[in-house]
Amino acid sequence: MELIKDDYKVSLEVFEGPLDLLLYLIKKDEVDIYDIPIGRITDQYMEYLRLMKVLDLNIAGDFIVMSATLMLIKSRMLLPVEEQKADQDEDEEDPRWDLVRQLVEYKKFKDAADHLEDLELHMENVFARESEHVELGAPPDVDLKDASIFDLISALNEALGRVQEEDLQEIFAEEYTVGQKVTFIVENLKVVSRMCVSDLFGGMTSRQEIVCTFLAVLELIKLNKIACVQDDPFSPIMVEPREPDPVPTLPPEEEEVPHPEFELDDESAEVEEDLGDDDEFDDEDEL
Amino acid sequence: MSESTLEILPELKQIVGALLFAAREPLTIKRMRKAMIETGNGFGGPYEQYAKATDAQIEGAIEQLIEDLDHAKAGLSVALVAGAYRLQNDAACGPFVRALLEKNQTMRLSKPALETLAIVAYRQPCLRSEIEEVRGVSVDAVLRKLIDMQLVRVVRRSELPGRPWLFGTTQKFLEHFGINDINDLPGSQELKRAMPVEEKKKKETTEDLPALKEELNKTESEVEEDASDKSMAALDEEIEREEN
Amino acid sequence: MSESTLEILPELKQIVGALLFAAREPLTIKRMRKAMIETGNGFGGPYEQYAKATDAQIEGAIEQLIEDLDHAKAGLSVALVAGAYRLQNDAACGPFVRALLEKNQTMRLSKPALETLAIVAYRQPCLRSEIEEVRGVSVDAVLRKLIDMQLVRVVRRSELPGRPWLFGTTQKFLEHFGINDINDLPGSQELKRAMPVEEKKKKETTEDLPALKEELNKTESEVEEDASDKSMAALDEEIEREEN
Repeated sequence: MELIKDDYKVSLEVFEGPLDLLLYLIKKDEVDIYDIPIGRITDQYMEYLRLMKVLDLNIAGDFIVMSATLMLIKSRMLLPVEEQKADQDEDEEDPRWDLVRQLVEYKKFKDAADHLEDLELHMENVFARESEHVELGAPPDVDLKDASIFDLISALNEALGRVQEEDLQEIFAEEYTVGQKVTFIVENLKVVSRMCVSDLFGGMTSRQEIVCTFLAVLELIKLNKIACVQDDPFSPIMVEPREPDPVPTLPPEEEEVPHPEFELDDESAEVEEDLGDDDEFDDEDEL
Repeated sequence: MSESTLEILPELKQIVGALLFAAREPLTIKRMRKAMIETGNGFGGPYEQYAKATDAQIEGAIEQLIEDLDHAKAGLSVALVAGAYRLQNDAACGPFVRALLEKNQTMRLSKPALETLAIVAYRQPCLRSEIEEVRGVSVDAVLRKLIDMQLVRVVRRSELPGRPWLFGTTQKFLEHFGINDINDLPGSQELKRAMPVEEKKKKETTEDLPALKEELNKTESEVEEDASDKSMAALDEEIEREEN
Repeated sequence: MSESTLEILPELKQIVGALLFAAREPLTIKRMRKAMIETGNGFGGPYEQYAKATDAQIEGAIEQLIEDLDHAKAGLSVALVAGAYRLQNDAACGPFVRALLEKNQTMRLSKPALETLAIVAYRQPCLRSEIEEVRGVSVDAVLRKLIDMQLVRVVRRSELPGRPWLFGTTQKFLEHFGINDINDLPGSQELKRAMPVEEKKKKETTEDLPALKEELNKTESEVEEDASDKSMAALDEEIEREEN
């Protein structure tokens, strides 16, 4: 898939990491975090990794490290019980234990982060005196608000699954571009205000077309033009247009300048007078 | 001073409300008390009673104000944020206020940023490597962004080999999330580290008990110092310290 | 929009209180109604009722708010000033507020304020337009605030067309930042303007007049186009008229 231009490479750093992916898979399959079916989860993990490579996402090294860890645990689990024991200390636990501990710990902080998010949402509606509520001046990250990157990749996987057999299509290269699909999505969203991600792929028979469409979705999210919304975990992902940013980069302090031009001159005229008088007053005060 | 225009002596609750309204920033009880002492001493006469208001009385007045504002459904409430009180609008009215101020889109933090913040908040002071251990990814970029946003700050260098930086949350972090104290975060006992990171890391290598003892002694003496007297200068000092 | 976080629908009185609190200037009933219409239409569902609030209903809510605030003795009241409503502290609490604010000179300047100050400090005497050129945003409000804080002052009028004001820093600026002399600021030689602003601008204006005219025409036509939504625009217009 070297057809994809560099401009459309999306860095995964700003998305979730390998632990998120594992938690996602565990939640999706409704398996017990303390008794992870390591073989199945490893296979699924590798499948996602493969898809990310297809998409040419800049996969952080951490994803690769985790896949190595999973492989190691998997191979240890495959050893006969006696050999496991011989291999390790007498009281050494399940080879999955370190990973489970890490996942449980991570999950706690993920929940804590959710709590912070709730607080942030709440504070968005709270203004202190002079309406100076604490605002963050920085532009938003590439942020998938309600659906995770893995939900999106799942949708892609399903769409690709449907055309698995038609790899022949890829011979005709350069048929589709990400730019084209960006336009396609934007135009579509002008007609319908909300559409299902899987419908976006509807009728597509080429893997390249699907991948381009998918990258177009990521690009539009990055540009803050659309949002991916999921009403329930694992329910279909809906694509919605976002309201246009009013004044994107202005620092909060200057968002409202109610009276342009002349006002200041009027005021400063007064100020000047005041200042003139002030000096005298100050002198008097000191006397 | 023109006492003549002030026939009615206000009650503490009123004064607290007026002070919170007029202040440009959250107010500590001490700051309010200081304003009362100054006014009481400056005006004299019946005003002297205000100079004698205690912290407990002021706190009581604030509590009463919170209750009465809630009862009056005036769209306003008093919140304790980062150790100080502030008047703010009811969250339920937020959408209307945003419409008035034309603040339609507010910046929100991304999930990775929130996770990183959560770890810093619970584990502070903490090392970058610790955050990365928990999150399983490199947090370099996110951490830098959070520092730019003034939500995270460098606390100091640690004593560990290579003297890596220790990170903590800022006053702005508390204000942004409307939190009074880090310990108010849910599950903070569970998520906190049992031992300061430096000792933990050191122990992992050398089992350094004497240093821990020393650290503990230092903390104790700091606490003792805090029990200060009540002169105006001391009050000023306390206010200054609190606000830094 | 995150309806989920706002379970409770506020009553008109609450909304009015929150709006008056958050506004930076007195509010007319029409301004409040506009915020309600926008929120009602934007959120839809149960919020639509707010879009239908009449002037009379809003006025009734204000009256109720005035009464309830008075009853609650919260130190706050609503006053009708030059045709618009404003939340203010009870006059009886004034002395306390003054004591608070006077001693409250430990100001924390915002980033935009600091940037503006820096430009004024290095380039003084300088024009507002110059600061805006450097910062790339309108500095009207910030500059006004700095003048209020007595960190920036008007030096004199320039000789340029329209005789715009020239700004400089004050004695208090030096005191606040602990600076002995403006020339002690780091890099001041480098950042200072090579040519006095008046000469520089004169040169520019004579060259740029046709372009400026074109710019002005463009702005006008943009404003006209903006009169799209009828009812809302009419309301806006009324608000503007009322507030002038």
